[in-house]
Amino acid sequence: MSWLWGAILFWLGAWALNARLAGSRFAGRKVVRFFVPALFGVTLLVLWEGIVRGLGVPGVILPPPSAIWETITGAVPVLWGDFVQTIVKGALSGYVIGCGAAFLTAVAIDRSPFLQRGLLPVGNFVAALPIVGIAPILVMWFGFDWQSKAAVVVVMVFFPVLVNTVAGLAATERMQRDLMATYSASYWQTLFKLRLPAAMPFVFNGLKIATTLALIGAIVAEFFGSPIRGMGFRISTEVGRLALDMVWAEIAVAAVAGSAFYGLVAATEKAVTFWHPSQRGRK
Amino acid sequence: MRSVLPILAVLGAIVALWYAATVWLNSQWTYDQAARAGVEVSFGEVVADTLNQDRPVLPAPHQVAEGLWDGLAGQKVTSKRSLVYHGWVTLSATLVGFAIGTGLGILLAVGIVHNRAMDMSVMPWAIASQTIPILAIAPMVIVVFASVGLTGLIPKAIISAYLSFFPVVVGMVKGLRSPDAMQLDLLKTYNAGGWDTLRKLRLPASMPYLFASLKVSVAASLVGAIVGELPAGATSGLGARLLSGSYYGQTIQIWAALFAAAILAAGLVMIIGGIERGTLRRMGMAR
Amino acid sequence: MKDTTTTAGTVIEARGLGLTFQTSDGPVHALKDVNLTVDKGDFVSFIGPSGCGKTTFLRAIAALEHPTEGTLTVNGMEPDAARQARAYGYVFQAAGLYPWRTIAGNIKLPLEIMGFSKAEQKERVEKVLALVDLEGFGKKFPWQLSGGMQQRASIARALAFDADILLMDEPFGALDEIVRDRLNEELLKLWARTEKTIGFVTHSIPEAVYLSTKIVVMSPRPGRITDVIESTLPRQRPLDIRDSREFIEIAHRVREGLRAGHGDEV
Amino acid sequence: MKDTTTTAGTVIEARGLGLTFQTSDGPVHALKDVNLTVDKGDFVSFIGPSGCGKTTFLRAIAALEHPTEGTLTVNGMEPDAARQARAYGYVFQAAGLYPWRTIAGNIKLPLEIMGFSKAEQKERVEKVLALVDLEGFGKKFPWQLSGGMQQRASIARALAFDADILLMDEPFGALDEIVRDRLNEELLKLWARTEKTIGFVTHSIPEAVYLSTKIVVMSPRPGRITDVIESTLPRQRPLDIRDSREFIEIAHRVREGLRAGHGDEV
Amino acid sequence: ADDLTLQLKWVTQAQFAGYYVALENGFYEEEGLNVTIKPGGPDIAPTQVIAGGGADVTVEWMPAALAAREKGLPLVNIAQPFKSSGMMLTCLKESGIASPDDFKGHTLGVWFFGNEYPFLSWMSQLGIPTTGGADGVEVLKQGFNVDPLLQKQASCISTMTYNEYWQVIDAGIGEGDLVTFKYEDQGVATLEDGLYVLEDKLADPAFEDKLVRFVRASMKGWKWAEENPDDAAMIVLDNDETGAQTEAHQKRMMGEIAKLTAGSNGALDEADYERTVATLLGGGSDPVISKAPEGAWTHQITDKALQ
Ligand SMILES: Nc1ncnc2c1ncn2[C@@H]1O[C@H](COP(=O)(O)OP(=O)(O)OP(=O)(O)O)[C@@H](O)[C@H]1O
Ligand SMILES: Nc1ncnc2c1ncn2[C@@H]1O[C@H](COP(=O)(O)OP(=O)(O)OP(=O)(O)O)[C@@H](O)[C@H]1O
Ligand SMILES: Cc1ncc(C[n+]2csc(CCO)c2C)c(N)n1
Ligand SMILES: [Mg+2]
Ligand SMILES: [Mg+2]
Repeated sequence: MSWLWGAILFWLGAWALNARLAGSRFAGRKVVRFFVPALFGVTLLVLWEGIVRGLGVPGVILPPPSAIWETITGAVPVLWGDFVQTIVKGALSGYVIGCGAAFLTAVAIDRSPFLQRGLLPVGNFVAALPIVGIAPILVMWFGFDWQSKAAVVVVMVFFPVLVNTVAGLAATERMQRDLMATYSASYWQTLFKLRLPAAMPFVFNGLKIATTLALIGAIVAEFFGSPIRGMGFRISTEVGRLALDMVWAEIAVAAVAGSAFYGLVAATEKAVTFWHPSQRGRK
Repeated sequence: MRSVLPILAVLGAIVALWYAATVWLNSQWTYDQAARAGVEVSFGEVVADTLNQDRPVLPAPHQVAEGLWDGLAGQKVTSKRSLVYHGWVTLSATLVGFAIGTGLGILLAVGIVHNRAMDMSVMPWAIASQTIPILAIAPMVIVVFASVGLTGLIPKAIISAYLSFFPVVVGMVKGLRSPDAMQLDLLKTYNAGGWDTLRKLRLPASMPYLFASLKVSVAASLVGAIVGELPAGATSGLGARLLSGSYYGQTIQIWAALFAAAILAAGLVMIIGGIERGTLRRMGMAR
Repeated sequence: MKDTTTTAGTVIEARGLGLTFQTSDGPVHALKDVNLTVDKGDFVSFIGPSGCGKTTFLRAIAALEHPTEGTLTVNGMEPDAARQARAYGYVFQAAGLYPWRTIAGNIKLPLEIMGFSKAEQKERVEKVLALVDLEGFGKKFPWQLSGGMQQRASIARALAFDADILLMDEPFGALDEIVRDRLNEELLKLWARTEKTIGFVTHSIPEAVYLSTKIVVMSPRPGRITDVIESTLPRQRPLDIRDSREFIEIAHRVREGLRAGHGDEV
Repeated sequence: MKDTTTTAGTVIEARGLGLTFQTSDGPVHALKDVNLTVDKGDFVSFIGPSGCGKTTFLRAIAALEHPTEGTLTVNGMEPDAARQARAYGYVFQAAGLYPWRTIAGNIKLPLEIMGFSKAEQKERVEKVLALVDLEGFGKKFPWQLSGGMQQRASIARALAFDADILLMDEPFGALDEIVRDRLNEELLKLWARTEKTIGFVTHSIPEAVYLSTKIVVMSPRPGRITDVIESTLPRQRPLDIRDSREFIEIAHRVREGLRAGHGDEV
Repeated sequence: ADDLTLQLKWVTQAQFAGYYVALENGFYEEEGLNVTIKPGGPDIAPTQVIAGGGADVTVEWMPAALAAREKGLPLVNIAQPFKSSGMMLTCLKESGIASPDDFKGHTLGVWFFGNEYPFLSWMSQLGIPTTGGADGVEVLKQGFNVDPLLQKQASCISTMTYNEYWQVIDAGIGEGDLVTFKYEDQGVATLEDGLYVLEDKLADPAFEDKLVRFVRASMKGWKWAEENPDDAAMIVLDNDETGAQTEAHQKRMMGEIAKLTAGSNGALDEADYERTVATLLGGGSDPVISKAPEGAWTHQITDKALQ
């Protein structure tokens, strides 16, 4: 029980400190910007540890973070191999192909009103196919290895990027378009010089959402058949073996990799859409 | 209905491609079977066979349509073989999950935009939460909920909400921050509080972002509900149909369930698109 | 000049005010060593070359920018505090109407925020729409209006509620002479009736002279005040006062001040 | 008046032009029965009360709006075709700079589109930046500039490439008298040098008289042309021409025309 | 009536006919029990459900149960309705595999999720590494169905005599085109489909009594199912909420299941248990369990139930 109360006290203290820090004039500093979310995370972990130990939750239901950490440090080669298989081969390649295809489709759809009226509804439809349904089919088509995982990722990221890009391409102001009209700018010139820059805030929305979807897609697709490596394989296998510490170790790797991936895209966004009010206001 | 013709044209093209793919993907099996039986088959026989296999790699459109029609209209809607029945089970969890997820997403986004502490601490963890493969923890979630007596719709809806809140957060944070400096300054001169700024400026300005997010998130809700159905005993719902079809290699059943799910998702997206158009028109933003 | 002592009637008081923007390619000194006292009921015009800091100064008064040097008080308090007391009506240089609200909706905005009753909102909207000649356009959206009409709508928005201090950044820039004359007269009437304190940015020398009790001439980068001209014209000003000798003299002094300021730069 | 026959030098020709906007609460007649002929090398000013259709007319010439009645030809062709021939430089009533481009980048935009070489782009940007007194601001982003500076940047953008027809919608609205005078002079020089045809919306009667060969006075809703005044001033115009008798007479006629137009409405 | 929840290892099918029969024919009710049967699925680890308190009794394979026991979840076998194992490896004849010696260099489909233990033990007894290469076998995590074999992504796949094997046949591949290796025949059979409960709860006499009645009724169900396979299959079909099962398949499955339950009265045969443990301990470098478990089974319930 003391574990539980300790954790709760820690939580309250950390929250107060965070609120103070975020409100303070140091809030803009790099250290603080790193420290605040880190402390929040540590708080979550302490709460978790406290609850698991305090309430005596069995390790086969939910292992404490300390046990997970031990597993991580003890199984680095396995985790690394899984990471390469699932994230580098499956998720990343699928992400690049899927986002690229969605982006090009959006531009193509936008180019032709005919396609826009014809393809968009059908595109919505195709892209709304649930992953659990397509994964087995794609595994059947593309084989067990990472290619089928990449294909699942392609299908998963396609829709968010498509929808956001189409919305973004429509997000120009009248005067901005009129200006291009007075130059008699060609379609492509208008696209590259006006509509794509103006669409970027939307496009990055899609790209950000797609980062996490790519990870989920690659991992989940492995549930439906895989070689005997990969994060999804490990997770599904180890759940059956009740090795939940290993399951959570994989999840931790996924979370760290996913956050890093997201952070990368967010940093790119910041560089590309520096002019947008949502970025300009914040230093 | 100006859009009927384009849709039909696109559909026609897809169906044609699909038939071609059906022949191509299924022919291997036909040839293998012929080889096992030791007979020669002509190309015409191959085509005929590939379009009517029981366990095709890719079922032909008419097979899927048949399966779909049988599932939708061929059964009493209360029957366990009816896709309407399973679709409804999934839809109800989807809608509840979508409502929870959207509400939560908007609340989080508002918190993030208005409160620095939340901005700095919550966002990174919201992101991390989405990298957890839900299908992996869904069984545990279901087990935990079941142990406190929650079963049926709610655990599924929660998994669905978990998948759907994130697109809303990302889109709304951006949307709520999209008003430009002058628009914000105007309210400052009125000394408008956070609540007024939200209501009168940030929310209306975020509408285009919100709707783009909602479309993504409703599709995610559906996926969540289906994923949630698998570990819940996979007894009813489109997820269960997909899974059992998959388990027994009944490709046609999978595709029929898949299409039912996609029709559902497309319908939901279209409804949101309709609301979007209406709202934007009322706001004078429609073009 | 009376800007050394603070009287009870002082509304705006700047002492050694400076404001520097930090940009990626170095600091921009927008305002430097600005000293000014504005009394209650004053009508102060700011005039100066483009980019000299007029907008920045008005924004600082309204607590939209924060000075990096010196002190600035409004009604004896920090501008921030004055803003919290809802002391300001502000007309921005660009109309800045919310695109999702109709014209009437835009004018209603401050009224909603300040909690006026529905009935009063309606009444006031009607009144100010008439004041700026936009009757019948209440239901249109901003993009359905011409540039000048948008600007008038934004003036109406600032007039709809009774702020003690009106800050107007080139409100009549996009209006034709005749409408402008009419609005000038209306503004003077309003000012005379309500004893508001008005800060007014303009590029038109006659307009500045016609309207103001005090004309502040500024010079560019870093923005400084080069002259403060107290008008000797009576408070009651018919339009034809503009042909009077006094008027022309003041206008001349303003023009000289401006020219001198420009000399630095151009 | 010479608007009955079309000469070889005719650039813009409107016959019975009408333009109606369909809005949710009924049609808005922005232009009605407009007849006008503009010859090559003309400098035409449009003046008229706010909301009378000046912008709409300019937009129709640039093929940004499509007339609902009558005919409009530019260089003997449809406005659309003329636009495709890149006949226009247009300065909008609001600056409309792209926020993701620097000032220099914004000015470069039309040059990129029209395929100027890199070296020439650079050279032209420098030249027009100097013309509008914005040297040294090329690397700033639009939101870092004052309102008047943004407007000057947008003028620079329209001047950077050599369009035969310059359409300017209140380009100098947000500028102070002195900068305005300077830019007026520059514009006249440019016009004299290049024989461009210029359509120019302004609210300043002196400005219209000083610049134009032809002054078009419009009256409000539905926008009609009430007077077309051919200027008798010489093409060479020193600033002090504004004190000449002829100048004052023309200005008077314009003012009368405006007042008459206003009478209808206010 | 006393409430009791049973977690199945897999989806509703004739594999669990005995329990559904007992439920439908009122055998549980006669014993004063109110039994809830929870179907399983590919995502459900029965061991985890019981650890989380989601069920009182679970149907599980012994390797998984013993592995869970070693992980700290004290499962105890209280009854063993299945006498023999139905697991086998089914290969395409055209792949050239005729005996276990031919496996090397081939790709084999294996179920994981706790079902991989028998396979791993077998391979280590054969001395074949499962890491691929010319000297080993390439292992695929097999999904839900028999597609890997039909699509020739694997030379052999895991099948159950009562289920997946017939799906291969139904797909149109003749029995003559297939080569099968039953684990039973290879001497590496492990016990399947036993009933397991948590050890500490056994000490509670009330719970023990419930279990006794439950096992008695369940075995009655099983024996009824063995005698009336077609009716039993129909009962299963009625209980399938997904509506995906077909009558023909379930009837045939019931027929095969009856062969596996035939030799059992419900009580665990200690020799079978020892053989299972020996197989699992022989897992080579990475054995499934590292030492012989203690207290992993009991006759406490069956002794009372079967009197
Ligand atoms: N946000 C900003 N960041 C950087 N520099 C700025 C910013 N806002 C204004 N400036 C600079 O400050 C100076 C003064 O600008 P300000 O807008 O006050 O001029 P102004 O007198 O209102 O001019 P105008 O008559 O053209 O509107 C200008 O040089 C401008 O470039
Ligand atoms: N897109 C539109 N939809 C509906 N009405 C419009 C639209 N654009 C302009 N109008 C209407 O057409 C009329 C003429 O507008 P226009 O912009 O041409 O005026 P203007 O002469 O340029 O005025 P200002 O001097 O104020 O800029 C106005 O009454 C305006 O409300
Ligand atoms: C993903 C997946 N994991 C395990 C099994 C194996 N399995 C669990 S219960 C059971 C009895 C036969 O129906 C079998 C074979 C599978 N089929 N699919
Ligand atoms: Mg300004
Ligand atoms: Mg206009």
